[in-house]
Amino acid sequence: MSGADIYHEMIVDYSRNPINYGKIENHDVTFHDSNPLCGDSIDIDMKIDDDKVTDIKFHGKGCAICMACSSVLTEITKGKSIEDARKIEKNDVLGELGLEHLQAVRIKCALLSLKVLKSALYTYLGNNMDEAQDRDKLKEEASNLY
Amino acid sequence: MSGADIYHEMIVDYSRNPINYGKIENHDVTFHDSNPLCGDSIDIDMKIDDDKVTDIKFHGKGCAICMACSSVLTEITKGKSIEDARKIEKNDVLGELGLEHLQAVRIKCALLSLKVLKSALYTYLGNNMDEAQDRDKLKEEASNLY
Amino acid sequence: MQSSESLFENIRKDFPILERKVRDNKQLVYLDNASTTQKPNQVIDAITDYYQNHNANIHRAVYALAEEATEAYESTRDKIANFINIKDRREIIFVRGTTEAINLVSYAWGRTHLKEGDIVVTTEYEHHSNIVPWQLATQEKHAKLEYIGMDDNGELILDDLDKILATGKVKLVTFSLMSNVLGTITDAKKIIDKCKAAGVLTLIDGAQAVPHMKVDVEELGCDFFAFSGHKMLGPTGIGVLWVRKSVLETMSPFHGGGDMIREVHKYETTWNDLPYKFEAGTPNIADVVGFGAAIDYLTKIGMDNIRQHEIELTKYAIDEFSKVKGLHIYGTKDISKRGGVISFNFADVHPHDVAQIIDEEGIAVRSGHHCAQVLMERLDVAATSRASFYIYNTREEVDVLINSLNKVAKVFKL
Amino acid sequence: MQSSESLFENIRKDFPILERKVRDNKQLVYLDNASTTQKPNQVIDAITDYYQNHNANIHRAVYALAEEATEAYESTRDKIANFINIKDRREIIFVRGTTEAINLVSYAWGRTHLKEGDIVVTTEYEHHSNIVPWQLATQEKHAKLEYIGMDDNGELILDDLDKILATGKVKLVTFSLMSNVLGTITDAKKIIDKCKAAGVLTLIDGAQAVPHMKVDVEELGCDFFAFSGHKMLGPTGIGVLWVRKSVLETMSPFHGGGDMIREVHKYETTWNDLPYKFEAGTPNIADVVGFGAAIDYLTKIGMDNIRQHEIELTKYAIDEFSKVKGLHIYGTKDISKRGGVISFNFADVHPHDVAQIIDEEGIAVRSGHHCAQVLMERLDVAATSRASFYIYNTREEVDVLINSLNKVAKVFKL
Ligand SMILES: Cc1ncc(COP(=O)(O)O)c(C=O)c1O
Ligand SMILES: Cc1ncc(COP(=O)(O)O)c(C=O)c1O
Repeated sequence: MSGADIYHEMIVDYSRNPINYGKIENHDVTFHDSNPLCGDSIDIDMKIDDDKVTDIKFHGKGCAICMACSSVLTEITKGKSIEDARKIEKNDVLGELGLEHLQAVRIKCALLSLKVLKSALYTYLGNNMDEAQDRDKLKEEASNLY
Repeated sequence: MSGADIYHEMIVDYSRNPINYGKIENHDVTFHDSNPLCGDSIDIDMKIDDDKVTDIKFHGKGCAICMACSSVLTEITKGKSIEDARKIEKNDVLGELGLEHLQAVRIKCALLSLKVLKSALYTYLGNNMDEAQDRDKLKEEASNLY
Repeated sequence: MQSSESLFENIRKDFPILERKVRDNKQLVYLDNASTTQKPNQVIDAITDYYQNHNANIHRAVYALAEEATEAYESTRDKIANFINIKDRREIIFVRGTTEAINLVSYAWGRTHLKEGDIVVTTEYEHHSNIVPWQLATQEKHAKLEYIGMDDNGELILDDLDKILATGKVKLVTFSLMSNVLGTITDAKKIIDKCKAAGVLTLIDGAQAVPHMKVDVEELGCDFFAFSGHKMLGPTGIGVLWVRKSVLETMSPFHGGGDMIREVHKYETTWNDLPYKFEAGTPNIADVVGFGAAIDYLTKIGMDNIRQHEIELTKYAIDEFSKVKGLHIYGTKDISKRGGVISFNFADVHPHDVAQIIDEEGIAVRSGHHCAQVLMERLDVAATSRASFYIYNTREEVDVLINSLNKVAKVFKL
Repeated sequence: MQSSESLFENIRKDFPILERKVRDNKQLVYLDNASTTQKPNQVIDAITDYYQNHNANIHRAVYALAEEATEAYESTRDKIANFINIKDRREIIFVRGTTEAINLVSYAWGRTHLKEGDIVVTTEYEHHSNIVPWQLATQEKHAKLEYIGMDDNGELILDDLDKILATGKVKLVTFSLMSNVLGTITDAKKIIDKCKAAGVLTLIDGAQAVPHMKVDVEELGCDFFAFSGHKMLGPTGIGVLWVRKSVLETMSPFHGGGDMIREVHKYETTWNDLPYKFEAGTPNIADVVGFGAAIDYLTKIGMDNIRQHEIELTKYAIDEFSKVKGLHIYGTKDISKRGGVISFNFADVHPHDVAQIIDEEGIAVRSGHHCAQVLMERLDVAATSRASFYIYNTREEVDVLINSLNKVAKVFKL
């Protein structure tokens, strides 16, 4: 899958009008990462109450694929328990946008926000030290994403 | 020129019975250098009286070519004034042994002792500081030898 | 000088890859030459011939193949000396590419000579390879890194240099002779004159300049000069560092190992003559030989002809781009001050998306930060798209690029 | 296992250079494989195909060629992981060769972790590339370099290691898995067990071992492993450094530049993921691809078959050498403890003279210190001659070598 096929209506729309775009002033956790290949970068802020993601926003610079995937990911995540948020997989995001067969170099655009989400979650768990084991596992998961 | 042609009688003889082989206890100057490619190394000791090379000996490890050329070189040098010793050129040595057309990698074996001689001369001039300009010129000459 | 047209007509035949069809059977249009260039048969054949007929390790053995291999390897050093006018071949060190060249300087010169409080000066339009090594070296030595700024025309602000030089603490000024993003040709003479007056060394990153115009290192008067073979028709894995002998003699060894030594003892070692002191281990022999063939090829065409060809093509492309609504070109429009590199953005479409859509048409352009994130920050953009030309590119290819933008406009409803 | 004979019969056809005539129209007999090996058509063709059909810079671009080039480049990383049994491909760093690999460790690990008084341990039979980098690093850090001695059989004296480890100051023990002069196969397991018990890291120089026998890095249990492509049918200019991830994560960046960064700002930079943090600049892409083809070729023959072939040839050669009066072979005669490398001296004739005279017969052997001057000192010789075998060598070639010694005897009146 390549070329213009992937640029359907939904992706183009999301790229101009992303959902959950912005910052959360009094977030419980925030994380920043970037794609070394193209310079795209994403921040995710979360409010977490009772081990539940009660609010999530992202901001940063990215291509249409990155923006659309970030929109979809934050939408999926919102309201989930940490436990369930951890289980979000790449195809949950890609499937939503019909991007399962994206070429390797663009996969990184698509999954940057998922990587940031996982990193944000293990940062949160790390700060709330009781689940160090989980934290390492999540860290490994994030680094294995692509 | 290559191969066995160069191994005529004289070279084989010199390699087993080098002339001027040894050390000079109370030398006025000594210099050591080696060939980084094969590990051969040569030391030259000289007695210098009244700006004249009154005695010269070499020692070290080297192939037949290196040993023969060192023998011939020291023989040529002995008795010469510093001025004349400086003027010894590579073909003075190579010609004596019929090695003018030696291949590049062996030239370094043949000329190692000439390089050491030139270095020894500029070291001597350097120690007897009055001819600093000459010294630099000789140094350049030695380093340009091959 | 032959007319540009007749000279360049037949060149494409030497490059088999230009016949490639990509994606949906589209004719390849390769416009990413600032990143790496394609290779003519002459270069590929030289490598093949080396392996089929002469391959051996160099410098140390007496047998026939080793003699041939050494001769082939060393003859490229002479070709380079001739190509960019270097008087002493012993000042030429083979490295993997520009990145290794600059890092070698940052270790073997930088770590030896930089002291606390010293300043190294670079510019806002440098490639990462001329920024990060200096961040690392200055941080380690508690020295400082300063930048020459860039004006909105994409040219360096030399007043900045004057101010920094006035501190009296500058040890090195380093800059690229041509920006890999904007194509700006740096006024090297002026910078070097200022530095010489201040007794400051200069390093030129020639990665983008050497492939595209006549460069005379002797005339430039810098102290270090670096460039890459793969950006000038040569193989990957080979590049050059030139260092003025008087400076080279003050440098510590970098890599330790075979070929760079004179005598190794258990606890002490002495060094080989120049340039070998800085070429440790088995070098990339075959690609040095291939690089020699690339230099022969470029020499035959003539660097002034190449520059002329690219000026014409760039002028044409800039004119055509200017007609596209919403298209923004970065850098100067004064063609005499730029090489054949055009960075652009198209309306609000992210360069990654532009590149992907036109890839479908067979067009290879780069999009991203081009290893110049400091410049991206200065331009206040996340990224740009970049088309960059070489000897085999044509006006027809520029037309294909321009046309492909219609498709982008359609997808993104511009 | 197929019979060695039938397997190796047809191999020579893949190596065009083996048809070469040298000097006075003599058939080439190439016996300098420890220095560099010849390349089969399969490797040469892979490089040609890369340049003719896929060449582009890797990792960063979205267009078709870049995708193909990246895939070709990265697939070699997988082949290497598979070839020497490495579980995590991100631990594999491409370098120019063994020399660069060890220097990378000496800078990025050594300069970060060595402190005053620390000890690095190497051995008396190391190649200069596993001595000089440690002289430089320990001198800079006011640490010490110590040696494991060698017995008269050419084997390491492990008691030396015990004594040095007992100081409690050792940070790293580094050794070659096979000596490039004596062919001795090091008892790596024993060394590594001792080091592990003492909490000391180990580096293996696999330059001579990997081409000639099955190597399992996971099973060895070392922390660093280095080898060169050009000694195992691959192109010049490419090699591998493997570092255990837990150690790799403690290492500072080495070269700064493109591809190794995550984000570059004017005064600070963050690093890319492994292994890219250690691969700055445009890598030697084409030769990585060629190296992949070499690994495929070796895999197809089977490393155990290769070892068997070389054992037979070495045994034959040692037997034949033993019949020559005045000929002295260095190292163990226990064939199970050595690879296909035979160093020798012939009466009082200097090795340089031996090599030159037999070169006239078309024979390529190396003479000199073989970048192992510490070992030469230990053996108390200026130099040796060395014949070293690979998959394409035959008994007939050994016979030519043995016969050629008659000529040496005649010239030197032995
Ligand atoms: C201006 C400039 N400097 C340095 C480099 C780095 O060259 P290489 O990747 O060949 O080391 C490049 C190429 O990307 C460049 O354009
Ligand atoms: C044991 C050993 N280590 C290291 C090296 C150096 O390898 P390279 O020259 O490929 O860097 C060699 C080859 O000469 C070797 O035999």
